[in-house]
Amino acid sequence: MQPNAGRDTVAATFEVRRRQYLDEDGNAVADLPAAARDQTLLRRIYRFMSLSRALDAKFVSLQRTGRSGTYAPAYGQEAVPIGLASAMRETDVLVPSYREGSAQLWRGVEIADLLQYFAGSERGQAWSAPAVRRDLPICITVGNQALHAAGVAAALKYRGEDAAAVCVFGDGATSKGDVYAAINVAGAWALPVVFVVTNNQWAISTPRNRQSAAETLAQKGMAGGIAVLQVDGNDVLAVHDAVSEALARARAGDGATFIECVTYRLQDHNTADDSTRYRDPAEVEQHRARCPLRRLRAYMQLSGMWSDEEEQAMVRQIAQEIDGAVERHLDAAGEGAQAMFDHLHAELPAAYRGQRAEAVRRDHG
Amino acid sequence: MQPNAGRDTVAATFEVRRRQYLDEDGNAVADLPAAARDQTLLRRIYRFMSLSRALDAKFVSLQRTGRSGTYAPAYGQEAVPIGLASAMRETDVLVPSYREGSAQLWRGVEIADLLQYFAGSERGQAWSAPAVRRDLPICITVGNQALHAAGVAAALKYRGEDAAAVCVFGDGATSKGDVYAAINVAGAWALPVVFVVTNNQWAISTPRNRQSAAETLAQKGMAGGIAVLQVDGNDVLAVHDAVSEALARARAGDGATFIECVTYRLQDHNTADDSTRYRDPAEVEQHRARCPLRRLRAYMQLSGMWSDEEEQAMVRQIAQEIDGAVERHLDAAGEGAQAMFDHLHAELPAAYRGQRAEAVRRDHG
Amino acid sequence: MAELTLVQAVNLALARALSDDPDVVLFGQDIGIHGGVFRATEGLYQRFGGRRVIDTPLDEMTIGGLAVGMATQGLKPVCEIQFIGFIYPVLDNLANHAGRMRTRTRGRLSCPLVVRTTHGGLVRAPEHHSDSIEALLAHLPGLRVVIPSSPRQAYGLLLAAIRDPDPVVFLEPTRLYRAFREEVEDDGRAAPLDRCFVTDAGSDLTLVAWGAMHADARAARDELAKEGISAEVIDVATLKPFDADTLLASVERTGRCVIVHEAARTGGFGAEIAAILAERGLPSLLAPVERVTGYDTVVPMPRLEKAYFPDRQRIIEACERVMRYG
Amino acid sequence: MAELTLVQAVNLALARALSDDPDVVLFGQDIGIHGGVFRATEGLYQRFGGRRVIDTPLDEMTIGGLAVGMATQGLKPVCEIQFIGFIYPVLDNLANHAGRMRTRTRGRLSCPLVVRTTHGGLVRAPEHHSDSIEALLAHLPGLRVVIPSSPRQAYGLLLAAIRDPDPVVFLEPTRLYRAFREEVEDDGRAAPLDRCFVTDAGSDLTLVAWGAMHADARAARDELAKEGISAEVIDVATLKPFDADTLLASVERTGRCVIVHEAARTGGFGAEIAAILAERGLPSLLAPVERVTGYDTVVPMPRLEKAYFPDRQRIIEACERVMRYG
Ligand SMILES: Cc1ncc(C[n+]2csc(CCOP(=O)(O)OP(=O)(O)O)c2C)c(N)n1
Ligand SMILES: Cc1ncc(C[n+]2csc(CCOP(=O)(O)OP(=O)(O)O)c2C)c(N)n1
Ligand SMILES: [Mg+2]
Ligand SMILES: [Mg+2]
Repeated sequence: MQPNAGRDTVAATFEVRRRQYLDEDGNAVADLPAAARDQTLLRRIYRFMSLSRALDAKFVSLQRTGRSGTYAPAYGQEAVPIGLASAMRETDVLVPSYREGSAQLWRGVEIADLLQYFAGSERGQAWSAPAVRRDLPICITVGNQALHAAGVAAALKYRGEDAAAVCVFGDGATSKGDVYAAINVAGAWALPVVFVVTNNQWAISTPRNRQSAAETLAQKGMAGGIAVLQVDGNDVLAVHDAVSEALARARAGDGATFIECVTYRLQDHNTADDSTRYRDPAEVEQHRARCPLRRLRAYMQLSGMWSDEEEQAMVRQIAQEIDGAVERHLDAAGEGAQAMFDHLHAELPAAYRGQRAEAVRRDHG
Repeated sequence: MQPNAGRDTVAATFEVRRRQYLDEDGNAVADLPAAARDQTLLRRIYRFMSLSRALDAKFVSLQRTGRSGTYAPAYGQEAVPIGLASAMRETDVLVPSYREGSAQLWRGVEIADLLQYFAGSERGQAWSAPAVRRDLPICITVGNQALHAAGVAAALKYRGEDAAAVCVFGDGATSKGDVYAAINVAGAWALPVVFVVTNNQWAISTPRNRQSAAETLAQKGMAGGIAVLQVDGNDVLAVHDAVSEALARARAGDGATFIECVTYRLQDHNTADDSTRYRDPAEVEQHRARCPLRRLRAYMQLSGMWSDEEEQAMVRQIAQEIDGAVERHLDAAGEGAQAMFDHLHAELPAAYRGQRAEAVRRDHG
Repeated sequence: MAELTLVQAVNLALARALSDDPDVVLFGQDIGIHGGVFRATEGLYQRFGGRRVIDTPLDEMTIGGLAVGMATQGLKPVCEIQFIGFIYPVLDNLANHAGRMRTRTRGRLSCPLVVRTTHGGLVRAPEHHSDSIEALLAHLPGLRVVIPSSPRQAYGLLLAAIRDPDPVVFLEPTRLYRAFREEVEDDGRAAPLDRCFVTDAGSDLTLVAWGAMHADARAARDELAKEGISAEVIDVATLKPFDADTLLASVERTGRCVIVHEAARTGGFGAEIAAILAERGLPSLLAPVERVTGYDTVVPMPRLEKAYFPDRQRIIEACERVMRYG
Repeated sequence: MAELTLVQAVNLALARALSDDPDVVLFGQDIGIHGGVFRATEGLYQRFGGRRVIDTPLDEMTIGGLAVGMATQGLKPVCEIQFIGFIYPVLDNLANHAGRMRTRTRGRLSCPLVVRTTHGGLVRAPEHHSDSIEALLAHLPGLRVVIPSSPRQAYGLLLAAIRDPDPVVFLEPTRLYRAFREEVEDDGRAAPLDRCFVTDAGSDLTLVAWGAMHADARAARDELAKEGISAEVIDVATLKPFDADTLLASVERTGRCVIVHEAARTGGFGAEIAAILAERGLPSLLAPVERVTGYDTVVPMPRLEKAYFPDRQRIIEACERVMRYG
């Protein structure tokens, strides 16, 4: 409403702050956090961002050649999943969407698992590494995971664990009632959860501006009275730092945070999509310069943490790792039909035994 | 997050403004709007607020004596429904919850209709007066009406009508995903809709503070980038003025507004409720002094628009009106069993004719 | 041993579960200090505290989503949806997550949650408060759907539902909440899930019902007995997974079957039961199966609700038709 | 006349409806400039503009709620849910409002809306993209549930659904979107709702199917013919309200019935059809009814999906069993 000095008073004021450390060329634009000097950390971060990019290319090519299913690449937005994964502890719980395979790898999921999953098998989510044992699986239904994360956080809090949940979803997901509901209950119950929006500007063909008239997505957190922040989502230092800080607050009992990471989806939505139908290639070109890998590498090279030789070695290594995994695991034998029944319930109810027998008979028939 | 001058910049700022014209004793606390001098309007407003209160008492007593069903009184919050109804034009569309009977009466629903409805008959919503013909019926499912209102507004906009939708719901409803979704699409599509929250501090036994950590409910509108305002919900001048202004903006194509009216539920949630189980009677007592009828009457008497004699005459008149309606309509003959089938579809599909025949046979048997 | 109403038996089972298992957490709208609009959780907040008996914000989707998230971490959320008409926003989580989490992760995670809500009508309630959508729930893979017909069953089945390692929807017949009392021993003994109960033996026909309709079926049986018709009554109790063996064994003996439910006819769970008979009971059937059900209309508001729901008389007439057949 | 795929026929009907009736409005996710993930709305945004073909925010509840609100004001919203697995949040509005608005206001307001979404599996899609929950929808009062089995039916039935003065859920078999072509004339002629179609006459048994399974049923019929078994095939088309007369007349002639659907067995719509036979077709039945269905499990991800869904072979075996009976 129009402010009117004669009658209205101010009941409350708010602001959305924005965080960025590095510019596109890797130069500092603010005082750098300690993590910026942690060479071991940064090298690992850079390696996983590079792995993500290489694996994306592999999955797209496997899909094109009929050897894997629909796949949604994270090309151009690698700083978000790796920034947040690198900020988490083992004991924290990751609640992802479908574009955070690299975060899952960081935490202990294996390339083989992703290969299984995207080739169409649930087995790809039966992870056993300590950090991922209780992580939630990929969530295909956009936004549902936000309330799951609130529930996970409620469980962590209930048990008094020194841990928090990290939930990831896209700009499109912020339109979902689930996401708002999760923000709201996370505020009302002061839950240890960090919501991270990967604002890559597009939800399939729908641009960010058609999702919402909100000036920032970060401000959606205000609706539930939780802390909010906007971050340059192509600056992995900023993402890592913001999520670290939010996690520390969450673990300390200071409640939830909503972080908008502003990035850009440089490729098609997924392998079934053709984005030239709905967006201007010129727009995409503009964003290429903001590449998060390029930015981190530039910073590391400027600070003497990385060299062209190391780059070449790493690229070779990653290619080998991926190719090896593909060879070993992509064509792993499928499960038998009884697998449909194995985990329907803890124990198969008698009522379904006949159906299982039929399925198994047909399978071998 | 903690502001940090060394690194964060400000991406956006917001404020929630608050509007109030009269204090509890009817004295102006700000420059009064033109409506404050419109005697005809104020007398009508006061009459309908008084009618609301009398009718509440009647419905509660009818329920207690088994002559009517569950009823939710608006006692103490009359300024909200009458404030908003009086701001609407005939051509605007009201999308209520279940506590705005008085707003419906203002617009042309008859006491007889409410009697039918609360005695348990759908007939009570077959309104025909011009202003209410396309108003939405009572919405029992908390919050669903918010998206209906957005849809109504989309239809008004689609047809280029010079009209808007006004949607009412409670503080509890603001937790619903529907309400957020409605705010969001109202913003994204710049819909001509005014959302009015009757923040009466309680959702059955759940206090406002347990619904949300948001400092104000008004700020929920920010999540969708629409205009927001907080209003003293016991000051009918403020409600009327805020809704009038929001409607003018909506009709002019300037989009949606979210208005929080701060009031208090002085009685039980409904006739099935016993609020002494969960709230301190002392809290209730504190709020009695803020009575919206008392405040308006005081203002009108101070400005010479109302007298004790007029009050007495009005009270008598209202009692007669209500008693007459009760006598004439409460025991109106019920519908036959075929009524279940009459409006299931525009025309009863052949598949259900046998069922209708059975129901009718049993009805007469 | 105490004489309890059904809602008191629910309360007793909840208290027992909270005492027995520190992983059990209750939440829902107004279930805390208020004790729930039907008093199902009365006194539990006072006894077990706000950490374990929690009021939620007013959003059913929130309740469903929280339950899934909590359950994946090994808690046993038992949540209340105030009335069944408000359960639709929970279906997304029940269908897409609760029933699938174990399959999706090949057993790594599971969803041991219970969603409690009301069932059925004839309580003169406002719109949306009288629905019966057990058939929707029973079609969703990975869920159990349970509905008690008496205080004792409520106690035993609810304990079983809470202890079950997988998601259960537990439907409580509103009309029975205070309809009658039964001795219920707080012995912590769960009733068996996944089976139907023959509550009254008979030889001429099989009457199948659940929830509040079970009492109407028994009342009809008493009347029919006066006409010399001996009806066997089955209380379905667990609708999904459905115990076809008990049904088929009964109809093999009686040769006739009448199924009663409050829900709308088309696609009600009675259809599944009749279908099982058409598939596996055909040789036994001496007469057509009959379904006595709500109509395929909206459940009317109170003034017409009696015309909508099956009652003893409609059940008796169906039984008589079935007996007259052939 | 053009040879069209099913998705092209849907597109043609949408274009026709938009041309014919200024009250028709299309909305959904990515249906505008993109033309929908299946291209069902391809070119419509370009032809009819952003006022009539509208991208929504990414929230299915929003789509359902908007549709109800718009429909009460006399518009004819035709909205798309991108995949059926995302329809659950729409059920609240379908069950509690769309199907009830006319009854609730005694005819003052109505809800002439259409919800279009996909149906069924076998397209190697991710989780949630292969469900078939027509039975849930068909249990809700006040709704029509329609599913075409061919491009021509898609054109005619969709026009009928849009013109119908009440809410219709229109399920489009994903597997058929581009499976085959048929001549479809853009004559603006609606196909009749509320009836089943005998697509292939036969004398030995009745095969009932809908959506993509109709083609499998016909393929089974061709095989069975080689064995000398003459199967009559019924395409259900409108599941609700269900045309029992066509079914009963067929089974009266054939004496045997096999029902095929992709959805899980328990509480699938096949149960309703079998129940109708148990009630009203018993004297005709020479053999038990059989249902050939998806299992009561979660629909598996692509590597196992073939093991889940009925196929020609399973249909043939059921028919053979039914023919061998007695
Ligand atoms: C509830 C739901 N609705 C629709 C879809 C189909 N869909 C898959 S991804 C997607 C867009 C998501 O956009 P966004 O949230 O921005 O995430 P991004 O894909 O950009 O990472 C849509 C509509 C879905 N998976 N779930
Ligand atoms: C979706 C839904 N959930 C639960 C209920 C039960 N219920 C009826 S009124 C109410 C509280 C509503 O509180 P609020 O929105 O503050 O409105 P108020 O009653 O205070 O006017 C609840 C929980 C309902 N009617 N609809
Ligand atoms: Mg996106
Ligand atoms: Mg309230």
